[in-house]
Amino acid sequence: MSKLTTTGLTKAFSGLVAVNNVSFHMDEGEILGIIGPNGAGKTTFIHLVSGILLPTSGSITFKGNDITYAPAHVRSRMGIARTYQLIHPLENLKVIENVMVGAVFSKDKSLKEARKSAEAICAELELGRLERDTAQLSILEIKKMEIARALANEPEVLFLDEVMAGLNSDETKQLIATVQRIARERKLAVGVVEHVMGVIRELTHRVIVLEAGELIAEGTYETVSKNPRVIEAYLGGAA
Amino acid sequence: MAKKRNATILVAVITVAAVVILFWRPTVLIYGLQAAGLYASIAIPMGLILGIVHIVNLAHGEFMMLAAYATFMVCQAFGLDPFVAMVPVALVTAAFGFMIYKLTIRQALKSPELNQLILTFGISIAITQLINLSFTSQTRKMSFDYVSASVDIGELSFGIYNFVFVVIAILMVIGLRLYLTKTISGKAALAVGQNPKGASIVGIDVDKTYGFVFALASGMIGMMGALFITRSSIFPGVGGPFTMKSFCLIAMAGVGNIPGILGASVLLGISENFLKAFRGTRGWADIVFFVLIITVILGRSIKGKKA
Amino acid sequence: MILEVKKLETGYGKLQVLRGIDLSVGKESVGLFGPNGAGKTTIINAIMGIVKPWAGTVEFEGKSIGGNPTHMVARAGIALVPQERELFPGMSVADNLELGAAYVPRGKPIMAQQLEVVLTLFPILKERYTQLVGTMSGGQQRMVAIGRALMANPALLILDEPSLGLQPSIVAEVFDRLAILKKDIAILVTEQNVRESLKAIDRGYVIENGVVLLEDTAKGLANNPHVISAYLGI
Amino acid sequence: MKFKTSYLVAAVVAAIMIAFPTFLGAYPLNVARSVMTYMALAITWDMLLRSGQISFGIAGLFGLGSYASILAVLRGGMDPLLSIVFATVFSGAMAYALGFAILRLRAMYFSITTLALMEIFRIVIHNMHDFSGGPEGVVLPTVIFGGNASALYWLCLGGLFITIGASWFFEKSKMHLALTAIRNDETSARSNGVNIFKYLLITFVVTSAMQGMMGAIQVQSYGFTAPDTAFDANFTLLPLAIALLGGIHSTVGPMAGAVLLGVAAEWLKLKIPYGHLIVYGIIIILVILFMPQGIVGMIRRAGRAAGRAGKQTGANHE
Amino acid sequence: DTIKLGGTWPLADITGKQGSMAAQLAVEEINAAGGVLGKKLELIVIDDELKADKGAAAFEKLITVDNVDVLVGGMASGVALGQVPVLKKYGKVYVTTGAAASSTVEKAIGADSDWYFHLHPWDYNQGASYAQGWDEIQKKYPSIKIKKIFLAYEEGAFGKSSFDQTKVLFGADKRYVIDGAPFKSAAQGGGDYGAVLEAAKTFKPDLFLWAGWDADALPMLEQAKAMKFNPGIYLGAPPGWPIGFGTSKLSDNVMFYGMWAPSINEISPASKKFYTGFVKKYKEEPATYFAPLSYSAIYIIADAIKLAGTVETNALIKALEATKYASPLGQTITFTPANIIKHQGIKNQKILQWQNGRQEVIWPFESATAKPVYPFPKWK
Ligand SMILES: Nc1ncnc2c1ncn2[C@@H]1O[C@H](COP(=O)(O)OP(=O)(O)OP(=O)(O)O)[C@@H](O)[C@H]1O
Ligand SMILES: Nc1ncnc2c1ncn2[C@@H]1O[C@H](COP(=O)(O)OP(=O)(O)OP(=O)(O)O)[C@@H](O)[C@H]1O
Ligand SMILES: [Mg+2]
Ligand SMILES: [Mg+2]
Repeated sequence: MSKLTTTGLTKAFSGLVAVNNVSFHMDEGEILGIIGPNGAGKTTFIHLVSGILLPTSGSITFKGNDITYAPAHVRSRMGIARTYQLIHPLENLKVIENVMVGAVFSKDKSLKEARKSAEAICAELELGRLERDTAQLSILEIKKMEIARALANEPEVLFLDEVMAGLNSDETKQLIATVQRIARERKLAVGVVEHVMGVIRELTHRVIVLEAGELIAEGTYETVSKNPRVIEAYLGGAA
Repeated sequence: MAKKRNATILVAVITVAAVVILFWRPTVLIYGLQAAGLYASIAIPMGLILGIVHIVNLAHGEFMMLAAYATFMVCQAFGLDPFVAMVPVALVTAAFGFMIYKLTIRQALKSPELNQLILTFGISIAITQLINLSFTSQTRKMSFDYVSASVDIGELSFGIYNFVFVVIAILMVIGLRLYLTKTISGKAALAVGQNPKGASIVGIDVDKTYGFVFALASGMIGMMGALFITRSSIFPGVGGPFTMKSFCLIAMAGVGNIPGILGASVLLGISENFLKAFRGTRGWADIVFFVLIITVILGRSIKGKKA
Repeated sequence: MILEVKKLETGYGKLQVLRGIDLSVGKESVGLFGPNGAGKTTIINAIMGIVKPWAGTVEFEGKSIGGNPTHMVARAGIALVPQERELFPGMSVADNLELGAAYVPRGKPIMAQQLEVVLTLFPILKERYTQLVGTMSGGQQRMVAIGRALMANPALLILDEPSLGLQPSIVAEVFDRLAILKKDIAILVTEQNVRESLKAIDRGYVIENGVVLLEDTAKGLANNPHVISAYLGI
Repeated sequence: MKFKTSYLVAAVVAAIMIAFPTFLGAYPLNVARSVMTYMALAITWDMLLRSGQISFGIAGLFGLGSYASILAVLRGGMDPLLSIVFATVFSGAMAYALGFAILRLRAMYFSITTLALMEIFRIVIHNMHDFSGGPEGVVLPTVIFGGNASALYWLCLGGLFITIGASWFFEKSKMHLALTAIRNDETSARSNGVNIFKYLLITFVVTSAMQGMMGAIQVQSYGFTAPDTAFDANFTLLPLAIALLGGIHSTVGPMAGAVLLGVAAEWLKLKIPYGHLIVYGIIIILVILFMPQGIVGMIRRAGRAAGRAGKQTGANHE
Repeated sequence: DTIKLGGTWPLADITGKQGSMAAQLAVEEINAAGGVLGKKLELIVIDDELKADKGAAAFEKLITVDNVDVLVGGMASGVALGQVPVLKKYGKVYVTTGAAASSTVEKAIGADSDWYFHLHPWDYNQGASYAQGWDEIQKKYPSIKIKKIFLAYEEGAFGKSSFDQTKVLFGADKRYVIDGAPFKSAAQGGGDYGAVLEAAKTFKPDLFLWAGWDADALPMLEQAKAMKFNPGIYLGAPPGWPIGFGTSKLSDNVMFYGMWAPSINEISPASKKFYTGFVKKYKEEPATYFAPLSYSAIYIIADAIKLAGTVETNALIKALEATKYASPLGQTITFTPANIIKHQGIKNQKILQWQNGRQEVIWPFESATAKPVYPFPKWK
């Protein structure tokens, strides 16, 4: 059964339709790639399913419950977690506290328990020196911290919005392996937005393509990347 | 599209209301507009600083008070009219504002914004008390014949002098709008307001821009201080209430919305005077100011949520 | 040499990041590579005057600019596409682009011309000319940032991870454009997308832990085993 | 180990404070009451500030508490001590009701709205002549505890301890994570399960209740109030200045700030009868300029600097 | 060894500033004349900052730390209320120059506070005195006829209580028709008189009275002129006047309520002595009646100590009760019971008029310095 589905999901910003009638589903244990040109509506789509934005029309169902208009914090507690394309560190909290937030509020853990599980997750992601201020982190570490925070929510569905952007290939490879392992171990459904095709190829089981808000193609990376419309709108000669 | 239609409806409603009031209680409109002119022309310079330097200048009213005292001294010493004295006074106040910026605000720009708020609070205390010590709390007033300029229409006699402030407010709005949207230096000021680091990367001198905006706004409030003595008595605490009032008007209009300050002032001026015109509602005239502010702010936040 | 950096040391607060960097850029395109946190952005910040150098010198067109305020560096002819973009979110695309040139002596006279170049490179910006930049997508904002720097018609163009968040076809176009530009101006670019960027650069430095680990031509780097394993895997 | 010593220090300080009346005269106790009142207000203001919300309505809740307490005694014949509890609950309930409307506002819009609410309270009380005494105010037949200086001091100290306790609890519990997350990044907080409205409401209600409580304690200690006394703008502005001078986002900061400003104000007044307020203003300016992190921040930094060998520093532009 | 007097005033306000200065002047005069009981007087002044808690702390210090013998001073009713608990606790003799709000302060002081000597008239004293004054003036000058009274009052405690007192004292026997409207004083950030003057104009009063602050004086006149508002009598009741009010043409023939004016120098040697002494010492004019009032308070205390031969409370109270001081206010001060308290000093006020830039006393007739000009001339 699908964990998360949307039907006819649409979001308009005063005239501009950023997400247009998108119906999609995500299954347990699946890593789904979401690609498409700049401004296609990928980030907006994640905002909609995570409750940061409310849709103009259409509906969202999570594990059979209609969550179309549920507040973001409720969705987080139900099991939908995400990271942000533009990083969102909580700069007045230490790294460990950043990660604890997820556990404390989504899973109602006590501070002690939350610290323990946050430490475990950070170890899993190889994020060390947890008493640092976030200002001292490199981009890679911030991204890891944000993934850790999302994981501390103990979600069933996780969206990663361009977490690999800005990493070198070594780091990218590592992070791909980590995400794969985590998804497998926790039976997570993961939605990944990336512009680096190598990542999409390595990581995802299935890919959907958005263009100008509409879902224009769906399938494995191999089929999608040969789709002429995708090549024209998105990949160009770089495929 | 929808926005435009809303605006048209609003304008229509306001026009109808204005016409009704004009025939029924003309003084409400007259005194309402006059009050609005004064509110707006004092609030606009503060709005400029808040929009660009992001500082709530709690010494705003004190700058005006200082300028008013300067004008008083100049006018007494040289027998000048405030309308003449306002030019040098505006320049001096601009210089004073620039100096305050350089000596204090600038040093606190890297600190959290609250620090700047309390800094200006300290400045306002120091200025008020300095004037109090040197001039005492006794009020001063110069009187000019033109202030009582009057017009008779049928039975109705009313003062027209205070319309000066309406004219000034409109000029300020137009001038600032042209400056901020049509000139490069104005756009640069806006850019600095939104992202100082980004502004410096494209070659804008952030410090100079802040200083200039601060001086410009101080000059404007200096001019208002000069004209203020034609209308009101002055004493050390005279500026204080105007700081709060201006702050409220800016919040009502929304930060960065300078024409909105004029709109908010008109709304408040007329509603206040409307309530004051009736025996039963007189006591509530004061409350309307604050109720309106809350209503407008809440209304906007709900609308913002929906959009 | 257009840019000459010698023995540069700096950092944030008490944290030292750069420990003696030497690098130079002539009329060519130079790449800066290195893992996250190596100090690439910090080198750029020091050149731009965003952080003050603790030691060492920075010379631009023969004049020392080390420690100059950022706006003076920009006016002297260095344009930057910052990693965090640093746009004016509440202003239109048009105003953002215009401000890219307005305060730069090299850019101002040929503003119209440069605008044409930018809008041809990123047609979407022409479409969204009056949209507020803050409401644009991440990739669109990156285009505005690159466009704004091009508007300045700089003598030295610095790009800090320009491909970040751009769709593949546009990444290719940007690097094609850089390949053309480098004939006229100096370019310094940091990239994680090393494979793509090697096509557009002449030389490159690998920075690790605040020091220059190696320096070579594009071809040399492409064949260097360390570079291959660390940067060209994917 | 480190915890233990700080608890010990706190206990000793508390004991000394409780014992003050045994070795201080009526005048220092009177000044101490005023310092403690501002201290409590500054702490409660700071508690809400930890969520990023800047309230300009302290005087409003303080005044509301004052009037709730004095009118409960005068018109309802309530026991004075009980009336303080009543005023606390009343202010909290008022904040609860208002919170639903105004806690969706942010930044200066929230600040202005709290300021406007304060004015509305003031004007309503001003206009309800028969019930509230109008602009002239109302007087109690007697002061609580017969005006005994020590008892009044302990009453005020009790109020202060409650605010310190609440603030300390906020610092040590998950409220700290919630409020800091909300202050730093609401979007991120929301998608990590933080019910922003809930935590803001809790904080707003708790701090408002304590502000009302301090108003009630004050009014019972002086036996009268009037709109201009209860809603004095100083009850809004001074706590802000105190918290900033001491160091925000902490409990000890506002405490240090209150002692500094309170004692400085009293001392200056005696030294410079005419014009002491100028010096007062200048002190605020200088502290903000030269101790931007407040007293506590500066002490902390000095401690850290002493801990490490002096290393060369560069400009920090972030 | 000195006799210590402790006073609180709001020193940042002109009233408290000049009040404390005048008190200091009196102390120096008395000391120059040999002091009291062979000792010098010493005056310790603390700023009450117009705040109740500060005022209370100040008294606490004066009494317990400075060990003063007598308390003096005061201005605002709000501060006085804050000081009441401290005063009651120690029961020290207090000759106060402030507080007019009877509904709060007099009530709070209560009937058995023997040590409380209140010089300033209560609000009802003032009202009664004006009612009497206008009666007498109408009798003496039949051309002056008052039927309709309009009161423009500032919305604070001062204005509101003035309006209440006026309604009670003038409206009692239905001889007068009274109406009124509040306005926000310029002192509080107001200063728009359009609405209130419009209401007054519609009412067509014979006597227009405004109860506000000095900041309202000229702007209100200017606006009245602009609106061509012409009452028979234009009367003000501010506690002081703006600097140079008399030099404005608009001031001519404006009447007002007050306690003291420099013109009283002509009829009172005490006033003249006070006035010249003050100007000589401070190089400024006394601009508020709090100066002569505080000056009087010191003399009253000094005389009482001399009479009692001690500063012991009960003896001093006795001596103060016997006070008969020919004050610079143009009247002899004695203490008689008020509605609640036992020791009320001044009970009547004066009606004055600006004539050619001078403040002339019109009533009471025994201290009159000029005849009233009536009616208030029409605006041109
Ligand atoms: N608040 C807004 N107001 C108006 N338009 C908006 C707003 N937010 C997003 N948009 C527009 O909606 C479209 C989709 O944006 P979105 O951020 O979802 O794109 P994206 O697919 O994530 O792109 P990228 O790959 O560049 O991150 C863009 O054209 C953008 O300009
Ligand atoms: N504002 C700051 N305050 C403290 N430390 C900082 C700050 N900015 C960067 N650093 C630290 O400086 C080091 C170098 O950072 P820099 O941004 O220069 O690296 P980079 O090579 O550009 O890496 P990236 O690929 O992540 O952009 C990092 O360890 C980082 O933690
Ligand atoms: Mg995106
Ligand atoms: Mg970088």
